[in-house]
Amino acid sequence: MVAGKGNMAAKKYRGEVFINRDRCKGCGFCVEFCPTHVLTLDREFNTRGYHPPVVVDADACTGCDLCGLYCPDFAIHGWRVPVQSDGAGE
Amino acid sequence: MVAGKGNMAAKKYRGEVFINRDRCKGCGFCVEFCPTHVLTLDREFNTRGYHPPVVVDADACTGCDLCGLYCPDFAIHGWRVPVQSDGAGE
Amino acid sequence: MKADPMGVLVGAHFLDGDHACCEGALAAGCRMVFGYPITPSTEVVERIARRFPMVGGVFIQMEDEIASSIAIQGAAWGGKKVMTVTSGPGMSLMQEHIGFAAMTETPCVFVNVQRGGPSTGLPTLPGQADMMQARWGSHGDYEIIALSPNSPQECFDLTIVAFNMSERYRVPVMFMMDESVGHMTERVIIPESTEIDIEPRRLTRAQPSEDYELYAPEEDLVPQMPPVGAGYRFHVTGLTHDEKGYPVMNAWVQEKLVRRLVDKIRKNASEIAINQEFELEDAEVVIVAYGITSRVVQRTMFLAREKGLKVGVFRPVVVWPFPEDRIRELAGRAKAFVVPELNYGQVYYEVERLVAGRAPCRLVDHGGGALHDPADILKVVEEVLR
Amino acid sequence: MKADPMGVLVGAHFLDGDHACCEGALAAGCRMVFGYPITPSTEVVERIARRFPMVGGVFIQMEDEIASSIAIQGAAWGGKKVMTVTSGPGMSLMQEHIGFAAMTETPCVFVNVQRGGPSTGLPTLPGQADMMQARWGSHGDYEIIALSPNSPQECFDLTIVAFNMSERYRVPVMFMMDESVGHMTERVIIPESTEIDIEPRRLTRAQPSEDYELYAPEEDLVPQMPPVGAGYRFHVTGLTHDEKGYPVMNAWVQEKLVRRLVDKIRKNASEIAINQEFELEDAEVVIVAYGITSRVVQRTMFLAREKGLKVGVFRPVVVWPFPEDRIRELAGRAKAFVVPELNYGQVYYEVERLVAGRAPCRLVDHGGGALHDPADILKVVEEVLR
Amino acid sequence: MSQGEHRNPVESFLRMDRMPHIWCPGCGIGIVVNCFVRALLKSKIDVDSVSVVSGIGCTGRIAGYFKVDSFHTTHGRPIPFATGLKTARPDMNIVVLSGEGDLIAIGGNHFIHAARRNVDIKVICVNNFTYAMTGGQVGPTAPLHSIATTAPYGSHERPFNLPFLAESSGATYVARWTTYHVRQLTKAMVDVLNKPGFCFVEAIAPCPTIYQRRNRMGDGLEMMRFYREHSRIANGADTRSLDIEMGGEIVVGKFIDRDRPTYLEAMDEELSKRLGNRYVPYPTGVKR
Amino acid sequence: MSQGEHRNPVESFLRMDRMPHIWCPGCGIGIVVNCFVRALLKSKIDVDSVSVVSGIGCTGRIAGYFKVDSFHTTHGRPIPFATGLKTARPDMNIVVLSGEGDLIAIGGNHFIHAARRNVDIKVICVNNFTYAMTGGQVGPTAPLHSIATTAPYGSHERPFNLPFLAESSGATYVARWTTYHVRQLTKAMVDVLNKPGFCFVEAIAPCPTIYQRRNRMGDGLEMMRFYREHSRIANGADTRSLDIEMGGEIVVGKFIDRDRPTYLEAMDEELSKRLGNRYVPYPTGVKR
Amino acid sequence: MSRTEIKIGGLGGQGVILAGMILGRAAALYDDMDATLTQSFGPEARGGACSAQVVVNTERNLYPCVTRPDILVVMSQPAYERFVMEVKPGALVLYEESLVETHHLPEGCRAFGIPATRFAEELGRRMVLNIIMVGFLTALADVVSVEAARKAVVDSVPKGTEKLNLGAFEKGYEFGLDIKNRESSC
Amino acid sequence: MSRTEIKIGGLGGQGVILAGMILGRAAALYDDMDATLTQSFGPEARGGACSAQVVVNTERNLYPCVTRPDILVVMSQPAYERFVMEVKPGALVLYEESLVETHHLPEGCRAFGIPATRFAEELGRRMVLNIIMVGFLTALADVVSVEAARKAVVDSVPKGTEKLNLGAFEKGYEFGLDIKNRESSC
Ligand SMILES: Cc1ncc(C[n+]2csc(CCOP(=O)(O)OP(=O)(O)O)c2C)c(N)n1
Ligand SMILES: Cc1ncc(C[n+]2csc(CCOP(=O)(O)OP(=O)(O)O)c2C)c(N)n1
Ligand code: SF4
Ligand code: SF4
Ligand code: SF4
Ligand code: SF4
Ligand code: SF4
Ligand code: SF4
Ligand SMILES: [Mg+2]
Ligand SMILES: [Mg+2]
Repeated sequence: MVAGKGNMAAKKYRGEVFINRDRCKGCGFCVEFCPTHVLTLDREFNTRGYHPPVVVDADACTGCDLCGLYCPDFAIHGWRVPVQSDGAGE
Repeated sequence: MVAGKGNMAAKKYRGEVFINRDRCKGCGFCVEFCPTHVLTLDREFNTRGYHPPVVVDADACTGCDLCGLYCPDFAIHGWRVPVQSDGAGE
Repeated sequence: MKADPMGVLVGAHFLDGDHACCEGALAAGCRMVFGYPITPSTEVVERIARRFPMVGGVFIQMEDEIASSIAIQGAAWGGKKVMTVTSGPGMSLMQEHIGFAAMTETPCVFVNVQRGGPSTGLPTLPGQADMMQARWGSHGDYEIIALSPNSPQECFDLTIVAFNMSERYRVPVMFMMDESVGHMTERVIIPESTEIDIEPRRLTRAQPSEDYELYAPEEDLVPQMPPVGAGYRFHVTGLTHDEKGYPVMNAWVQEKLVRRLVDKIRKNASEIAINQEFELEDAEVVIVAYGITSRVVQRTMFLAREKGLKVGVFRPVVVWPFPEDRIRELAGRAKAFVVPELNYGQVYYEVERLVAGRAPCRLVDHGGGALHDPADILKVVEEVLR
Repeated sequence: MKADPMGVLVGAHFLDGDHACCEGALAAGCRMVFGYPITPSTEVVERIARRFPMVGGVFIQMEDEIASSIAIQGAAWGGKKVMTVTSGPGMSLMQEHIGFAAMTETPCVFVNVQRGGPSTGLPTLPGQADMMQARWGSHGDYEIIALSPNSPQECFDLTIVAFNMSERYRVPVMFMMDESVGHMTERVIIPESTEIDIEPRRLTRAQPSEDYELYAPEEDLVPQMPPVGAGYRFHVTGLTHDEKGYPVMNAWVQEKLVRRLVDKIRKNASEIAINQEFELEDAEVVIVAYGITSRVVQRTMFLAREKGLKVGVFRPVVVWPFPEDRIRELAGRAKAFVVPELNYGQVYYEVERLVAGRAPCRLVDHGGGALHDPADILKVVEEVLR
Repeated sequence: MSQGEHRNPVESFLRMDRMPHIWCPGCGIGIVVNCFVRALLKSKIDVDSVSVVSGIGCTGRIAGYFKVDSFHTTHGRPIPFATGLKTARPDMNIVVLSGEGDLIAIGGNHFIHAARRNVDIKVICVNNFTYAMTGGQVGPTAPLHSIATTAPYGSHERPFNLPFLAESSGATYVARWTTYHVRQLTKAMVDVLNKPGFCFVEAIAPCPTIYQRRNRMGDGLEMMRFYREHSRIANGADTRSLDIEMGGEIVVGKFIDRDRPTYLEAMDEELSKRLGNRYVPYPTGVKR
Repeated sequence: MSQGEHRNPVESFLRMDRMPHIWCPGCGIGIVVNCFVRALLKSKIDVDSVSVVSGIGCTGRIAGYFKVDSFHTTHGRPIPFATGLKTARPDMNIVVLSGEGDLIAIGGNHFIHAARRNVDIKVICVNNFTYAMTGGQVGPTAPLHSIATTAPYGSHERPFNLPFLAESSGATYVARWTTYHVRQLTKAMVDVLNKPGFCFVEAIAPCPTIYQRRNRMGDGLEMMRFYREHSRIANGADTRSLDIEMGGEIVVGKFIDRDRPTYLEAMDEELSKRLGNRYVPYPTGVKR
Repeated sequence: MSRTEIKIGGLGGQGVILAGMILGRAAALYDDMDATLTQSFGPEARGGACSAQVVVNTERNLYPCVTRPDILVVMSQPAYERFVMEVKPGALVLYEESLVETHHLPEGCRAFGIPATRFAEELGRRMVLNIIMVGFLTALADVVSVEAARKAVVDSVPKGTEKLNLGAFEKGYEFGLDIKNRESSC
Repeated sequence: MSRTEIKIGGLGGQGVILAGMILGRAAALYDDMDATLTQSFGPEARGGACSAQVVVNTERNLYPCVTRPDILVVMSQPAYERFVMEVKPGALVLYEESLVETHHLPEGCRAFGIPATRFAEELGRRMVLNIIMVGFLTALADVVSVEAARKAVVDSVPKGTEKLNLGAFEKGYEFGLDIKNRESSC
């Protein structure tokens, strides 16, 4: 639904994060514990009446999946994608 | 039934020991743990078929009641009796 | 004896059955409760925990139900009026100690707020399937008393009765609530303490002596109880014992003891009995129902009477000992018996036994998790009348 | 399936009932036992502990009966045939897990070597007062199977039957011995393994899949069981559950599940039944007796016949489910029923219910601690014939 | 989008048809589930050889969500159930996941005895300092002075120090982490999946709805921040020193990691020695 | 003769009408009774304020012989019974005397929780390394390799170290003596009668009929000599170091003696603080 | 009519049970009626759907269940969906108008909305939503007297919040009276 | 006579149960009779009085209890006192003569003593007393065959002690035969 793509120009991987908005219960763990501050809580409600996270700094995502580890509702997770060779210096 | 009187000339007390022969189950604890070796096991059986202790050295009894503490069948105990003033040097 | 005013929350309240049970216990003089939380009974002890410090009582949440069920008995021998509170799974764990209480004649109350079973079942929904367990759950022969309230007001009133009976007969009394009564809120009137009769501990009139007989029964087969720490130097054991309380391992002492334990309830059954009867005068069909179901069937009776069917309701408030004589009497005049229960047949078997073929008996079973639809019971009533 | 020869101690032996029960379990394929010592059942597990290491079995003495009664269920789901062994006080502690086994349909055998009760009672003397507990001891509605042997040979034979029934119906089976049978030594013939029929685990024929239904019943209402660790990824819970095994908290799923749990025994009752009948053809008085008492009454019958009294014996070997139909039939022709039990009335009530007033029923009660005097039973027989 | 294809790794381990789960917003139990899934992935264990056994409680619901052969037993009894299962299937990896009320209050006896026997099961205890499922009664780890429905004026019972109890009972591995320490918690789970014997991991977790609300400790996030700020890692610390006070420091770490023969190994050794070839050997455990 | 007049002091504390007792020749339980009587005498406690609570077992029979208000409860449950009794009668001195199978196997959970709560009861555990009453099954303290009817080829279970378990659970006083150490055992009993809180004394005792016969360890006397020769007094020793091995050294002594508020004291303090004068105070204990 | 069945539905946390409690208490303690409050519990109910049922009766209320509500009060859409089909013909349906959309209303029902969330926010506390609904019901349904309801509100809310809650009650009550007057005047 | 009731009494530790076991096993396994052994257990029985009952029957032995022994074997005075009044008229009473004094013998009983303790001591092991009594009984009572009894002794005693025990058996058996011969010759 919403995804951020971290730009890790200098590295071999970039991060991606996936948010399942309607599964979220708005606890804010992902936002708080994302080491690179990729996320913030949305002002809008999801269908269950919670404020899910949204990506505010996709490029910062390292794909560390800490958000996934912290999310008690399995509503978010991050992963790494190998950076395409052409991506360097983009 | 059988009693020994410890001679403790130099002390203020002498020991006495009392054996309830028929209550005894012949474990030998009293004999073994009497510090002054007052007792030995009788060769005769008591009415329940056990060898109860007998006093062999009444004078040695200090009335310490260790036999009483050790006897699991409450069949023996020792105590102290004040020595009569006339007893000294007897 | 009258109730201690300190524990009596005089007035009209809007309380659920669990809370009313707590207030009943307080009014009855209960000042010591050991328990372990379990839905749907927890509210009883939660209220106890709030109320007790203000009335000189002590509540301890134990490590499990087994501990609770024996700790109350220690406290009972310590002179306190006691209860424990649980639901089916906890009740199953307490069975060994129900036998111990019966054998040692320890007055105590076991509150069971029944939920759907078996096993973990339906923790938050009602059932009435622990009735036979209440009577037979522990090994060996014994008798208990079991009451079954059908409203918060009765949760209050009958809790007092439960305590009184446990003291009077020195038996464990099973207070058989269910989730729907426990979680139902209604007006509960708590009278002045001076209007509440309390059965005091049957304290011994004997003096301490070498020959003191702990279990010498009085005429009604119930022995008096000594205070602890007062020099009686009594011995209490769950082994078969003589009247001194000493263990004796043979069939004669067993017969004397256990026969008395069952007879003190069986022979006093008519005194223990509490029943309610509704429109039985002309009833052709007798609906036998207890606890919450005794309210559901009121609707059935109403619907039936509207249709001109002569239906009455017999409600044992004290379910154990079962009102055998009254059922036998009714069997002589009714055309049929209908027994709705939130189970697959428990008290029904007792009714069937006592009716002894003199009229057809029909069970209206229900697995629990909800109450009967009064119309379903009506259908069976109509069938038996056909 | 035939028995594994490794566990079968072929030959003629002079064994007591406890030891014979152990050998029966071995022959039945039991290779995992969890238990906790208690008189008079301990000899069963003591022999198990000696025998198991030589047959690839594991016995663990647990910390208590509660642990034993649930550990066997873990092992049962792990694919083993299992039992636990205890006596009254231990049985009372196991009640919660009897309900769990019933609810989760876990095949397992509970051996209860009954002693005098209630409570600690008479640890070394016989009783038959845990019969109603066997049926009703756990909270909620459920059905079990209970067998009651009357000799060491039957302790062997019927233990095998107990295991087979537990596998066939996926229920906890209560093996209701008593102290006198347990400690009585007689000849026990153990046949060749090829002569011993063993009910294999009802293993599922379904393949692992997302839609796998753990509790889809077969025609006889019993579901098949999956092996653990094989990819079925099933879920077992003591909560009310649907056919997938998932918890669902409502009255409909409850009705569907618990109705099936009771019906799989009730509707298969005639297949489960094992009875013995002695001289019932012309009997005017039917003595109904089970377990050790069924041997005591043989003497009564002999004495009665000597006096010309037409007395026969009906013995339910499977006591639960109770042979309702047969008792009803007999009620049509007998003049009276006499029910001696080592208790103050348990199975008697069932007989009375089923006879339904068609003939007088008399209980010959006995507190336990010894066996009936056959003459006392005869006296009652003579009374009812008067 | 590529992310659509990348499934959350937990999903293959959970019964997604049962979602949403019953746990409240900010509840820590889901984090424990996350860590356990990652530990399974890291340890490369065949999932079908893993079975999860739970008791009754909010935590006890884990068994119902985990898509392995899973057992939701009775309150307090997952350990003896697991003992039976493990003994029947020594080749499987049996993990007990349950709450502190379940494992240490009503189940305390099984806990100490299974540890003593060194039964080869892994016990992960979610400690949220209360009986959450039943609405917040006082539990065996409830800090002194904490409020509970059955301790409405503050608990006056000394709580257990679980690592100390586990050590004294004989556990071969003892660790404590909070749900803030997701990496370490995962690592501890990998450790125990690979270690024979009775292993114990205490996972301290927020319960905003029940414990925290009653004790005015804010929501889940506030508690997670508290963990971050008030826990101290002290691997190898003396378990005697691990008491937890209301609002006080939480010492976390791996405290015990020792080798002892498992129950079945010890049995095998004893019987082989005493019975020689009369003994029909029984398998002793997982190939690790 | 004067000795005729001097009654054995135990006699006034025992139900002599129930003698002879059931204990075998050389059984250690009688020694524990002796020590307890002397401790009562020494501590000058009013006997009527003392109640003895036992479970089931050979040791459990003590309650039936002791001429005080005495309770022979169910197997494993003397501690919670005593908790109830003590709570109802805080002014009384409640002593639990029972076997290690009773207190630590089936009763283990009550043991650790009562210790945790610091219930003001005195627990004297006769440890004879077996379930004697039922004929010698393996118990929670049975040494590795010892023979029992349910461990006929030798026990392979690690036994508990009871003082360590007691300490980790929270006991305020922990000691271990053998029945050889009659003076020290008596002293320990005097100590605990005078000390508030959950106090634990392990009394190691011979069981010649069952344990020793099965393990070819000779009669009671031989075992008493063994205690004399193989025990080492180490007051204050780390409870971790107190494992007992078959035929090995037995470390005895007083290991823990610390002060903690009892259950009722802690309750009283908490409720007074929180409720002020709405609180109706409950008595907290014995005047010591 | 001697027996009135009321059902209140909403989400956990909205104070559904408390609303039922106030109605029941008003009837049982101050209007001298018989009242029975039942509720749907459930561990599954954490934060989920939740309902309270009140039966008010001029006589002893024997049958305790609500089967066909005379009055339905809903504070969430799922509660509306779930319960609206159960109501009696001609039932009164009261709903929070920003949270509930009343499609498929059974014929003959009288349905009235109230912007209770907005009112609550105006009063500074969202959590008084339920009390506003109680006031609204008191005005529109002839089931409890307004005096009784006021007393019951005071009894039932936490100490110190009586004023706030009474204000909320009046807000709902007045809004209800307005509707009532409009209804009767047309 | 198809049914014979035997009671063996003595002290715990004298091997009373083992004696019963041997008789029962002989009858049940080697003489093709039915045999039922029952025993008096008891925690109270540690070292106290103790008894074994054997019913031997040519048919299926339904009623398992010994109520009126045909044969009483006693190895202690208390056992004698306790059990002698129960025996059938004309019963056979066998006793260890240094341990039991047979006063008040019921009329019609045939009683025979044997110095089994002395014999046992001569054989070097006091504990074979019970086996001697079994031999004695085998000779004097027509209940089990001597071959069956010998086999049962071998089956029932600890490995390695067969010879000793068989010797003890023969000792008792011969002593019994002597008496029998003397009896029948007079
Ligand atoms: C025998 C029994 N007693 C009590 C209960 C009620 N019960 C269910 S869960 C629970 C407490 C759970 O606490 P914990 O284990 O800490 O789990 P949490 O909910 O905190 O995760 C209790 C007491 C029960 N189900 N069964
Ligand atoms: C519930 C229950 N389970 C088992 C028993 C059987 N039982 C009686 S005493 C005992 C063991 C006693 O061992 P211990 O406490 O060590 O006492 P000891 O006899 O060694 O002094 C057992 C298992 C019982 N009475 N009740
Ligand atoms: S994967 Fe890591 S960096 Fe990316 S959003 Fe999640 S926590 Fe932040
Ligand atoms: S951690 Fe999960 S539930 Fe919490 S805010 Fe983030 S996505 Fe939502
Ligand atoms: S009193 Fe002391 S000295 Fe005297 S006999 Fe006894 S032990 Fe020996
Ligand atoms: S200690 Fe007692 S029982 Fe043992 S020999 Fe001495 S007197 Fe006898
Ligand atoms: S009550 Fe507590 S533990 Fe239970 S789900 Fe909610 S937050 Fe989690
Ligand atoms: S069996 Fe052991 S513990 Fe029991 S009385 Fe005999 S020696 Fe003592
Ligand atoms: Mg918890
Ligand atoms: Mg012991």
